[in-house]
Amino acid sequence: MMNWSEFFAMNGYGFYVWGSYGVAFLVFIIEIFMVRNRRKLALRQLRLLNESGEA
Amino acid sequence: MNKLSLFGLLGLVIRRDLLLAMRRRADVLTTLVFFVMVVSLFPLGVGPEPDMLRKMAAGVLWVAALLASMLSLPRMFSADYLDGTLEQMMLAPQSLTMMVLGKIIAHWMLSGLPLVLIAPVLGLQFDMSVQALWVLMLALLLGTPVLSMIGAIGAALTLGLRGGGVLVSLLVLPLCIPVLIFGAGAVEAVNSGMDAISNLSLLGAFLLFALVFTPFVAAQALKISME
Amino acid sequence: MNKLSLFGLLGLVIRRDLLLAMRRRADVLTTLVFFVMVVSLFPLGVGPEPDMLRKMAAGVLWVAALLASMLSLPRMFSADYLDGTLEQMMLAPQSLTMMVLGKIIAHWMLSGLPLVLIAPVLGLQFDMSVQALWVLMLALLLGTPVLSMIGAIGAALTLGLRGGGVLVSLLVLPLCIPVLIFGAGAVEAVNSGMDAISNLSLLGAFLLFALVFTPFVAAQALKISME
Amino acid sequence: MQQAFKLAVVDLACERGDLRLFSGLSFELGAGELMQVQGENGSGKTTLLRTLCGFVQPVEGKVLWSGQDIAEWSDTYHEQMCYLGHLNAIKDELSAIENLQMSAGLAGFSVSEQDAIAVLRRMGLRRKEHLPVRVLSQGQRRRVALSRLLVGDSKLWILDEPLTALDVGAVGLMQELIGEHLSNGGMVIFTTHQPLQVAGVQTRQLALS
Amino acid sequence: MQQAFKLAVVDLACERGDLRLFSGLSFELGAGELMQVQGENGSGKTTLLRTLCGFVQPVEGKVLWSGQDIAEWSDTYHEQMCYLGHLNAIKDELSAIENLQMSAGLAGFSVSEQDAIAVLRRMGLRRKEHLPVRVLSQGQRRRVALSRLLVGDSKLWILDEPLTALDVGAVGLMQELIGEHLSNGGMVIFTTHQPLQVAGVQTRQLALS
Amino acid sequence: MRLAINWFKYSAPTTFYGLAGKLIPFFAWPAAILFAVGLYIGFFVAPTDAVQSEAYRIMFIHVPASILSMFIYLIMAGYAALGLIFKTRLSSMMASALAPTGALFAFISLWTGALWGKPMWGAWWVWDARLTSELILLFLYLGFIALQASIEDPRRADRASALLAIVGSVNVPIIYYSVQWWNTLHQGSSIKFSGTSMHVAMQQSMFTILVACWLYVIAVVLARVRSIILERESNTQWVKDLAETK
Ligand code: HEM
Ligand SMILES: Nc1ncnc2c1ncn2[C@@H]1O[C@H](COP(=O)(O)OP(=O)(O)OP(=O)(O)O)[C@@H](O)[C@H]1O
Ligand SMILES: Nc1ncnc2c1ncn2[C@@H]1O[C@H](COP(=O)(O)OP(=O)(O)OP(=O)(O)O)[C@@H](O)[C@H]1O
Ligand SMILES: [Mg+2]
Ligand SMILES: [Mg+2]
Repeated sequence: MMNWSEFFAMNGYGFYVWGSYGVAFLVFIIEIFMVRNRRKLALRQLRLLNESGEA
Repeated sequence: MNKLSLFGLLGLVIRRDLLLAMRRRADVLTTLVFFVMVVSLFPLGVGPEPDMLRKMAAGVLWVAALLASMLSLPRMFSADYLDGTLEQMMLAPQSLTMMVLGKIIAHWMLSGLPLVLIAPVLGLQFDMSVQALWVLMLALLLGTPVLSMIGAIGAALTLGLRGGGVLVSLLVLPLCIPVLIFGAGAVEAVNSGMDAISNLSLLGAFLLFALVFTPFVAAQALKISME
Repeated sequence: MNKLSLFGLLGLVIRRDLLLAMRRRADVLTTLVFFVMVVSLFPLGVGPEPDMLRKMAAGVLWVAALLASMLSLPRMFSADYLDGTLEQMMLAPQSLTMMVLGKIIAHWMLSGLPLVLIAPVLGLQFDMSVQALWVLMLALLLGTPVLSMIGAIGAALTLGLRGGGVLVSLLVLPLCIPVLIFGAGAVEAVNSGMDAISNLSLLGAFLLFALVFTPFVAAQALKISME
Repeated sequence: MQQAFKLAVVDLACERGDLRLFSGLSFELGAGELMQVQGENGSGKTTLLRTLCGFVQPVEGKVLWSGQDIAEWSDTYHEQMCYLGHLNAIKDELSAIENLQMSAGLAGFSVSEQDAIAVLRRMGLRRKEHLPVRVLSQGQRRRVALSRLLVGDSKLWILDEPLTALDVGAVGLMQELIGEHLSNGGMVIFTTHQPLQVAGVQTRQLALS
Repeated sequence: MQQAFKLAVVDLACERGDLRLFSGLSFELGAGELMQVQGENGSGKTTLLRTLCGFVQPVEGKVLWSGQDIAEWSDTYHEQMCYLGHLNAIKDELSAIENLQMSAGLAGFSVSEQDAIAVLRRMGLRRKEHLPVRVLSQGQRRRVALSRLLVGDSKLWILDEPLTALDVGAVGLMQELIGEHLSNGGMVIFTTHQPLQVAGVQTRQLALS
Repeated sequence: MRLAINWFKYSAPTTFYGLAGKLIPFFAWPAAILFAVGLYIGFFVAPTDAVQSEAYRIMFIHVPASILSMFIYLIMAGYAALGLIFKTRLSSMMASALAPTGALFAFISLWTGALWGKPMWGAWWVWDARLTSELILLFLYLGFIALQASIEDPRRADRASALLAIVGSVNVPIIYYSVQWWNTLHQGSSIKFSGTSMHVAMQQSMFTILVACWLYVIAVVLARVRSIILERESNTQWVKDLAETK
């Protein structure tokens, strides 16, 4: 088996490799979060409209 | 009451825009002064070494020309839009494309041509060689109309929008990059002892290409914006 | 219904402008993108040699910051002017100067601060040293508020005038030149192994001076424009 | 020409933003007819007129001119109509004559200076012909805009609030001009919040709820 | 307080451009009084109201508030007056509540959310309080602007065409509000092209030629 | 189960909304799994590169992101053109749903490229043709998004930004070649990726992640287009009748 700290060090390139993957997946997660949030906002707006429309 | 030909219309639109600009005065000068100012700011920001200045001269002049032509873009259609003349233009049985071409030509004569003429003077400030100055003028002469044409599309798309000025630059600047590269490239080529023909003929090709397509696209953009 | 203190008012104006900007979104980003774009245009014009780019980096970044902050100026008061809010501000028993200060701070937070934060990234593109990057950030941090403040006077004077965009640049650019010179000078000083303290402290002095006088002058300019 | 000029609106529906302004609107307008569009503020009058001009694309239905859809045959249509909107479409920097010549030019024909002066005098602008429009009063500016109707030979006039800013005399003149136009076989569709009567012509009403 | 609130205009003259709009204008307005400014378009009504606010400097004469020239004592004056112009001074992006709170804040005092909601409901904007003003109709937007009169405790209301875009119900409400304001010792000066009557109060007329 | 699907039916937002909702999991889960598989191969199976040591592993995310950023622009422009020409609302909505994701991949390409460049070239950034055109591509995305954000009326926003996307897609090749030419005029491209012949595992990893990225893009875009449909059609009855909005 390999040594984990060696694995994370990436032979001295750890910062670059993990910086790449970290930011890439962080950005994916942020996007997923933003898409969720947009849906939530749209639904809230619709609910508001429905309420004010029924009045 | 006799009908106008298509070229009569083109002439009318150009004459009209020039007349309006003359009555307004300040508009004509400001683009020019902005250009001179941006170019002169550089030595202040970068420092006075002549070698470096000579090397960057063409690039700086081209970027300044790009920015100056960008800055005057929002005015291309907005006055006509605000006072309703643009509506009337769109109702004209004549081709809107032709009118847009007329407005583009007028815009170039007011914001591009003065730059072409003043550029050699500024080039001298940067200690450019005479041959390079000629190529610079020629490149600007071929390139600035393309900037006006691509700019017309951006101006038409952002008509009446909030924050128009910065937005139009955002849309148009990336599209203008080839002109910048080949325009500055022509001068660099001369400086490094090569021949500027290939750059200049590419600029000429852009010009022809833009001349054929952009007025039509800008007219479509105007139609979209007027809805 | 309790009265607001003078600083409460300042906070309110800042919060209000930031809130409006957040609701509009695009406005905030466009200045930033414009800045990034102008900076990226230069290498395209001048050529990719790292040595030369490194030398001109500070100048280019400062000129771009100046232009970006200039382009967003017309928006500082014009929305409030067009919808009548500015009239109401002038009727407030509170000090108009304080409100103008609030608007200046908000403008800086939206158009200056992002530039300060992104500048190091662009500096890296020009291969600047880490130490130079720090000084660049510090200089921008001291200098961009001065640009917003001087700009506020220009924006107030040209309120509601035709061709505002170019006009305001004409008025404001010459006044901003000292900031440009000392701002770019600070970075050059570091690059040539000297010490940037004197440049930075001059910028600091400008900032203090501008902070004391410009809000008042801009408020007066607003009063003149509103007549 | 085998077919007389006629404006026909078939089952028209318009939306602005999220709002359905009107739908199922149909009417015909023939030579010599006058139609007033009525409705409260925001009911869609301006939108209707702009749809008739082709600025606004209707979501349903179509507008026909002499039996042809204006979306496809816009050139002949635009040659035969004249639109006057909320905005005057005049340039502050130019004189009344120059303005008139320019707007005629943009519409595709040229007008001599004498003709322009004659038309402007008819509109009550004697002695103002050479002044820059900037110094004219609001009503006089509107008159300059209206004089565009008198050069050219459009069949269909589309007028959005033509009486704005006009004084009593000018309103009378407009009624007279519309009467003449109708008796020459023209047709007019307009909106206004003021009363407008043309002698000898029955005004058709179109109400938008 | 030794002196009651009173607005006094002494020998006022105003010019715009080259044009002398009015001169030698004098009047006084005391507590509980209502004044309408009349005149054709362009006769100078808006100019007069803006002079009263201090936006426009008169070429002759002065405006006094409680005996003090407003050009010199503007702070106390501005604290005690409220101006509503042609423009609504509301932000499309904000909700009605936020708009009301912001404009109160700019006038120098803070308003709680409950108070804001109460005022907006009084103005007939129930259920619209949280929507961005952009989606409201023209009349509703005007109501948001007018609700500014009800927060704060200004003595003098200066209203330029307050009834623009309002429907019949809202006009009635405005008459009621003005009546209340007058009976609390306030004073109102306004322009309008529509009829506006307040029960039990005689409207003073000021005609500009 | 009926095999002949009525495609026209699904080009209407009404039916597409429900369809998209059902499809999302079928793309999202495989995306997650393929990411995991691809990363496993990339980090544990693929051997260390002789020239670049471990840094080359950035490639597994960098290359897919670069490729996608360019493809998404083309797809976006295609949808926008469809919407402009045939006035199909859904196409325009798809275009505006694709733009943020495209910009995001352009950003990832730039970011990972920069982090790769520092150890390989000693500089975070060089003004190389490919890098510069990727940067310009990001600007084109941002312009599209900014234009759409600043137009209130969604129909006008769709049409205006469609025109921009089309003009942009004509310009992209011009920009690409001009930048390349600009660069090579001055100096031979001294900086090139030392193309060691790729190990099979490297290819597998990169390909797996590429597919995963595609699936991710589809899932995210479908989710976003659902929100856009809700926003745009908020006044229609079918949206009001949706269970979610109650
Ligand atoms: C900010 C910096 C960078 C940017 C913007 C960038 C951009 C791109 C783009 C757009 C592509 C796709 C090209 C295509 O599919 O035709 C690509 C592919 C690639 N890049 Fe980068 N890159 C950067 C840095 C680097 C670095 C530093 C390396 C390695 C030392 C590298 C190695 C590669 C490789 C191996 C490919 C795929 C192979 C190929 O298509 O030729 N890139 N990059
Ligand atoms: N871009 C838009 N987005 C949303 N709503 C809009 C848009 N443009 C117009 N509207 C709405 O459409 C309606 C119709 O406007 P229109 O100008 O046709 O009214 P009108 O009958 O001419 O009114 P007026 O008598 O005031 O001139 C208004 O309620 C307006 O708020
Ligand atoms: N800056 C200026 N230069 C020249 N003339 C001006 C200027 N500003 C206003 N005027 C003129 O002053 C006159 C008075 O305008 P004002 O707005 O006060 O009229 P009003 O009575 O309010 O009209 P309305 O009923 O249309 O609101 C107008 O004839 C206008 O043309
Ligand atoms: Mg209307
Ligand atoms: Mg008025």
